[in-house]
Amino acid sequence: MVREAMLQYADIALILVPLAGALLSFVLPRAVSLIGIASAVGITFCALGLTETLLTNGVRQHLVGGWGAPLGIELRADGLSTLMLLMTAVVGLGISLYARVWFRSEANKAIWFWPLWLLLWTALNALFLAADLFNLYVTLELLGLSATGLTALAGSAAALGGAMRYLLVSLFGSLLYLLGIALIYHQCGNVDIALVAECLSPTSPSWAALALIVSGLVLKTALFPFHFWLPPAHASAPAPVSALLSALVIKATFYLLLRLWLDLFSPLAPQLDSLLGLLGAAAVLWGSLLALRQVRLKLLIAYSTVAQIGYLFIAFPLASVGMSAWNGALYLALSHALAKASMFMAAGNLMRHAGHDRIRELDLVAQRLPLSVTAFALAGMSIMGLPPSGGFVAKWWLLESALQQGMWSLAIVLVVGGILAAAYVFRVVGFAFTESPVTHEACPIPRAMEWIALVLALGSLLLGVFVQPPLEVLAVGTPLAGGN
Amino acid sequence: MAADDTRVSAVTPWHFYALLGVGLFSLALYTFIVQAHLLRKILAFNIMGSSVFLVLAGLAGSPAGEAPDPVPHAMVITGIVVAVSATALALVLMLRLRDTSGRLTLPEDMGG
Amino acid sequence: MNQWLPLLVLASSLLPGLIIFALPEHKHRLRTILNLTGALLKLALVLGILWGVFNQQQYEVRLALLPELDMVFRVGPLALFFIILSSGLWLVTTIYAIGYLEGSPNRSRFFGFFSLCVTSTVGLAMAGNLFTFLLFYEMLTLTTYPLVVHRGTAEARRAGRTYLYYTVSGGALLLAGTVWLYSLTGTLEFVPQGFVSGLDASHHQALVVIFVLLIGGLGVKAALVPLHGWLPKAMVAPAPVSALLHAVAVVKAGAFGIVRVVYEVYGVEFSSSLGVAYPLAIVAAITIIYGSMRAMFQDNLKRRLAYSTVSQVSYIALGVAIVGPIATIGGLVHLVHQGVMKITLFFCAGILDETLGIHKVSEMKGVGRRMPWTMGAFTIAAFGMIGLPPFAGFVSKWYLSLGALEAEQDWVILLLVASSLLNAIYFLPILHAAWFREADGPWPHERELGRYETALALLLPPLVTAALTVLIGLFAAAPLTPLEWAKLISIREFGRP
Amino acid sequence: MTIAELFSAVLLLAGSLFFIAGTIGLLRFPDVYTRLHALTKADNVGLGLIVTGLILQAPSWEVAGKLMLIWLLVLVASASACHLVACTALERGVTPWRQ
Amino acid sequence: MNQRNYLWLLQRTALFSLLWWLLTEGNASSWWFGVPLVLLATGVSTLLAPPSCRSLAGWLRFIPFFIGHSLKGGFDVAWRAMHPALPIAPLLVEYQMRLANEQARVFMTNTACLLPGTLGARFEGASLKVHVLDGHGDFHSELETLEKKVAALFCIDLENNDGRI
Amino acid sequence: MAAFNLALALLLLSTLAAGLWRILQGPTPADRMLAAQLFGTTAVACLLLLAQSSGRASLRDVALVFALLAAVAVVAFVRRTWHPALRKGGNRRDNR
Amino acid sequence: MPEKSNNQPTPEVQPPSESGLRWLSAALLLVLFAGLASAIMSLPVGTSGLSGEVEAELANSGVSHAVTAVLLNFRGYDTLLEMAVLLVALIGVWSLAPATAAPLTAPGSVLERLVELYVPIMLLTAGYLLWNGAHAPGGAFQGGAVLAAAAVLMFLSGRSLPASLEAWPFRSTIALGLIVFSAVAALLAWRRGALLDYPPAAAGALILLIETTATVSIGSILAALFLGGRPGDGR
Ligand code: NA
Ligand code: NA
Repeated sequence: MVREAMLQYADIALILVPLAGALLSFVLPRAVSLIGIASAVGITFCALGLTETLLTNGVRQHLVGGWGAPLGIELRADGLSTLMLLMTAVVGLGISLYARVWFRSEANKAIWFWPLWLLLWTALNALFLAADLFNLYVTLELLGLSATGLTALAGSAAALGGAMRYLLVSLFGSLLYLLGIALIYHQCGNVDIALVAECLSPTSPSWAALALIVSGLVLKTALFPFHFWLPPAHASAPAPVSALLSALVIKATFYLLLRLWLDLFSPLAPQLDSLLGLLGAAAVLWGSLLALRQVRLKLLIAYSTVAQIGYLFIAFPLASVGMSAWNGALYLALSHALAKASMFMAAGNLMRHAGHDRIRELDLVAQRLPLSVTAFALAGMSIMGLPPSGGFVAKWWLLESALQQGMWSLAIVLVVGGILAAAYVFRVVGFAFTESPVTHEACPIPRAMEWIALVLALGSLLLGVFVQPPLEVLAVGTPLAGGN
Repeated sequence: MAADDTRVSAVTPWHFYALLGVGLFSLALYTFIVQAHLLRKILAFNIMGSSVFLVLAGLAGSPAGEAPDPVPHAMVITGIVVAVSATALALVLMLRLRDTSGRLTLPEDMGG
Repeated sequence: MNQWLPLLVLASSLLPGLIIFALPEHKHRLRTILNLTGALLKLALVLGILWGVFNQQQYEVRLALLPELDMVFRVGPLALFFIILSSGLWLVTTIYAIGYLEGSPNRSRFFGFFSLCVTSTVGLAMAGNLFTFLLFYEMLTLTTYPLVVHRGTAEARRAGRTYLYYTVSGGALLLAGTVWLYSLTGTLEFVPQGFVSGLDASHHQALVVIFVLLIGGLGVKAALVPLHGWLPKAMVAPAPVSALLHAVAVVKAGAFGIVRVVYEVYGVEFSSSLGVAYPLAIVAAITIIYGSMRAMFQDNLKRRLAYSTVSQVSYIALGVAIVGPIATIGGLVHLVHQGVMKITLFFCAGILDETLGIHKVSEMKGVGRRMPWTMGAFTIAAFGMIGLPPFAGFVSKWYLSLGALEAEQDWVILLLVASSLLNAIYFLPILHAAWFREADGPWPHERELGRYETALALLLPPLVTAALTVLIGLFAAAPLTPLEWAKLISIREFGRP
Repeated sequence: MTIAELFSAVLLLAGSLFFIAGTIGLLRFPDVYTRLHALTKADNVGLGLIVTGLILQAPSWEVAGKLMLIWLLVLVASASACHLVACTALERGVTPWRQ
Repeated sequence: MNQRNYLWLLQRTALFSLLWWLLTEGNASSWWFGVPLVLLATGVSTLLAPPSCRSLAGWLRFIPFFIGHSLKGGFDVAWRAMHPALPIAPLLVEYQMRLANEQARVFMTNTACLLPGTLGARFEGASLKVHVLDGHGDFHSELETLEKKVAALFCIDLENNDGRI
Repeated sequence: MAAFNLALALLLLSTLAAGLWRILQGPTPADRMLAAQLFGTTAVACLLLLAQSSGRASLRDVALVFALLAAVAVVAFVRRTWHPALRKGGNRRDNR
Repeated sequence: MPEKSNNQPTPEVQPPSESGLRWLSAALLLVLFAGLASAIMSLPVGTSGLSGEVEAELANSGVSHAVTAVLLNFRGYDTLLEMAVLLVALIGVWSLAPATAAPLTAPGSVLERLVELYVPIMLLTAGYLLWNGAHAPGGAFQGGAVLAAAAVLMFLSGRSLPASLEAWPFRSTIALGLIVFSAVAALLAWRRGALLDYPPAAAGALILLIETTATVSIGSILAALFLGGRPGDGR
């Protein structure tokens, strides 16, 4: 009975459960972490339930208010959405468990973290389910504001500056998006993605809308050269927040870009994919090089995110043949979510332990926090694209598409990016093996924080072993068939 | 809704509002980019928001005296609430930034 | 059972490795038991498979990984050839390492990675397609790095960084080549005589580039000049790690990969007609001479041995690149012979270091009298390296020469003679100093290690491998020796003896 | 045009003139106190006249009442605001302009 | 609560009802929503401002006075603003109010802002600082007239009053 | 009549330009606040005129809200922005 | 908080960016404007958007004003999320800083009398705007804004929330609108299968319930935002 209800309402429950959790945790600050964990577990079950219904009954559609497009708003859960929801649920659960321990010593921050995080989760789920352009705008804003609040939570000047920059960029990106929607509405008379897809034509309003929306989302996704805002924000936030920003928030805007690209824009501007690919390639190289230059661990990880975002965009020009490029990009998104969350958690552990995150002074941490270093290294495998890991599988597919189409330069970027990633990951791991004496007071780290990081890292490796299940989910009602 | 050929491209007063909107948008965007002071950036964001609303609602005027399309108006109201929320958060963030760093501008880039 | 055995072979070192990671540092006894049980079990399983393969059994496991691309383990003669070497030498090295690291810190970490390293090697040996090979090849890189930097000194970390730059780049080349190949052929399954020869001639140019990518990727680990730079630096690692790098796992994995690519991806005949085999032979030849020349001028003993490895491993590539069944036998058999001999040398170098603090050739005067057993083993292995009969190295060089004649590549004879001369030039002075010179003074850093000239756990392994060097040379023609296996493989590849 | 409309137009015009006068005062007067005089008095009379003018055009009594209500509210607000600004200016030491 | 207070409450309720009626422009169907609101507004108002005396007759007499004087004030200031010579002679003067009631004082201060030439700038207790636009004018008698009118509104007898609240 | 109302509304709007000049000139924040107040009152008048001319009764409600919010704005100004107690140092900027 | 910046020496502002950058952005924005303008000029005229659809279903929406019908019924889900946006902003603000200290001086009689007069009227007006929303422009946000203005006026006159209300009663009031909205949405999903699928007969009442609670919450959120920080500490 409960099970059936859950299967039937899994999609809307994915929005209502985190929302209810947020409201409860706001009203009852004393029970925040309990409410938060309960919500996270609930969301995870809902996501699993949705996956099950998707696999048995196919694409799910929910007409909010019973109206249906174009008058009403529709929610739609196909394989792509469900996969993103599932990823968010799993990584979100990990982040929640981690945050519960992390904020145990900072109760005054926990009471803000939980409602903000649950509202951010609401925004993520709502975004992945939305099939309506304007509704997507609202979810984008909810996402941006809650992410800003979370970023600023650390309270340091760096965090506030990072949050401010992020807020301005995010708001500006949303405005570009909204202006694009305005043009689309006045051209098509509605904002339902499926209906708009039938209406857009190669005329200047459509192109303008495309340019506005794509640039707004590219800005929010921090694609090179619009990545400038990402490292300060992601590196200065508290560890659980860094984890969720890098692992999930970036993915949401990328998902949206991908969705709109596939459904609306790709026939409109077939040349644009080369530009996106070029920027992606530049992001891979530039992000990796800057990651190599960083003195602080969290900045290194943040720049690694910049580079990994680049891979996601390399898929655009590769996707004209078959599905493997999109599969690769999505697989990279999935494994990066797990790996990057784990890396930021490991970095958070090291930082708490040592009181700083200067890479050169991470002496002997391998002995003191072996699990965290292991988590970092294993997550690093996925980032480097070494087997067995989700990152490897993703890179395999991307490389396959690149070589099949003779896009040598992109293939070279993919290969070189992996080498650079190895260089920066091992810069950190290398210091873990030093044998310098203890020079500072070390703060003990709860074991749970290390284990959670490790489990997420292992998850990113398992993605490299169990490849079929995610692909099966992705294949349901897929928009990824691509042009041939 | 396929593009149907009966619709003609012509200039109406509603286009004028929209043009005003994009003009304002461009101007405010210039301020948003060029001005370092955060308050000005936030104000510029607000003007940009208003100009987007102008485009959205301005074009919703009906051609033949019927009631104007309510959907863009509803969207504008939603957009205003969002803009108000964002502005409030941005202002408080700005003041906190001033309290901690003594500056009303964004910090320099980190790490490159 | 046939499905499970290959997996059990993997598990026999994987599980002990994982458990050892979790063991607290002070549980030496449990760790030792796990290590030895794993090593013995693996050897027993491998011998079981050997028996099966000898009786025409098929061992194959297939696990779905990517769509249409499986992880495949198949134990045929070639795989078994390498597995026996690895698992046999692993047992010996484990015993040696237990003795060598007695009392030093971070042993759980060390033995954990040690076991994973062998797991990767065995997985790579059993790989039934290039994809699986690639997976384990990369894992090998990752699991060896912590061993190279194990000491944690600045020098060790530098060496580790160099090692990574080389091997990760090599892995990237291999990946690129593999993916490209896959996008052309749609399969990566290893089969005798290769699977690419059927491709349309328009792809031949791409195939040449892919060959370069693959050999480039493998050549890093195989230390082909100019990709050898990491190997001499990595000698800062503890002696058991050097043994692992030079004889059991890493370098051998590269050489083994070259064998796989030439024989079972391209097919040796097709490689030749494609025009890629000859350049490979040239590269191997250059490496042989270059490595030996550099070895001559090294005073640091381990570094001299490292350059010797650079030179000697390329005999394998040379044998593979010379088209003909006899040269193949020579190359393949050297895979085992070089391993047994080189591990002996590194064991001995480690003993000298541990017991007397000797690092340099110039400090070895008179050490023969101080440590006769150790230097005896060293001498046997060195003679083998030079290629003196009846030691193992002679068999390799003999078959290589015959193969060169058969393939009408007479220059190889000259090369082998020159190489042997050079080998003699850098080994004989060591032996002379050790046996026939008087020690200058006290040893640099002498330690008392047990009743014998050194600790028993250190002394036994080189004695065993030195004995093997003699035995597989003397009884090369007996059944189940490396030479006989090599012949079997060669027949499969060429369809004729 | 009816008498009521004519009368209304006169009132509206007069009200607008007061607005303009108030604005001129705001521009010409020398300090914040005198500008307050101009703004408060002229604009409120202006608004009062406009409201009265509009009442003459109003469709119903209720609307007329609502217009009056709005004017009253503005009146109260302006008067209070005028005092508050003047008071604050005094407290901040803004000295009144003298000839 | 005495009878006067009930009356006062009733007055206020009626006032807010009138307000609601005006707001909804006489929509009869709005009362189901309006009644609770009116009661709420009355309640809040009572909480904020306790009952006090108001004279209806005073109000009736005050309105024409106010309209006339504010028109005069408007003309006065408009004339001064438009005049090329800008005929103003501002002065800050002090006026001692005789009004005992604080509400009445506030009312007077506010009204002074709208009447000709005066601006209630600050008051402390009974002393009111007035900014006058033309120091030569007879602002003092103007203020006294105003004070009388205000006193009538708030049922205050200015003559028998010792200045205390 | 509607056209007349509309014209007056436009006339009133034009006076706002003068208010802009006062905002630019200052000199004290209070002067700028006065201009804002001018905007408020003028806007109420405009809205009432427009409500009449366009027949949109809802504009009167907007005027009502304007009347209410204008008061709040001034109070916020004197209590928060220009509050005497918050003054530090001299009043150079206030007096000119 | 803004008062501090008033007389303080203006915090250092970076020197204006190089003129090259300015010219570049100006040129780019000119291009942007030209592109957008041309797009707008070629937008088709005569599209009535969704007004036909709205018109057709207005009778079933529970309200007679089209914009309100869109906001609370047809696109009510947007409004639900929009209220979450408002709440997020408030939580963000509260997480950043304690509320600013109240003005130091007594408010003065004039202000107090103004408050006494205005606050009840604003309350009534807020209710009127809310009620009006069903058939004319107006509604929860407008009503909430007026309500917030009333609260702000109270704060400015030196009145603050009683300490007993600052904890969960205040938080509940803030969350009330969203709680009711999402509860109605969930309830309707459970009974009728879709979020916010109002039965036409009950739509008007449910929408009014949602709007009333939303007005209260929006009012308190906006008022709380004005304070610029969390109440209760830092005084
Ligand atoms: Na070599
Ligand atoms: Na060699």
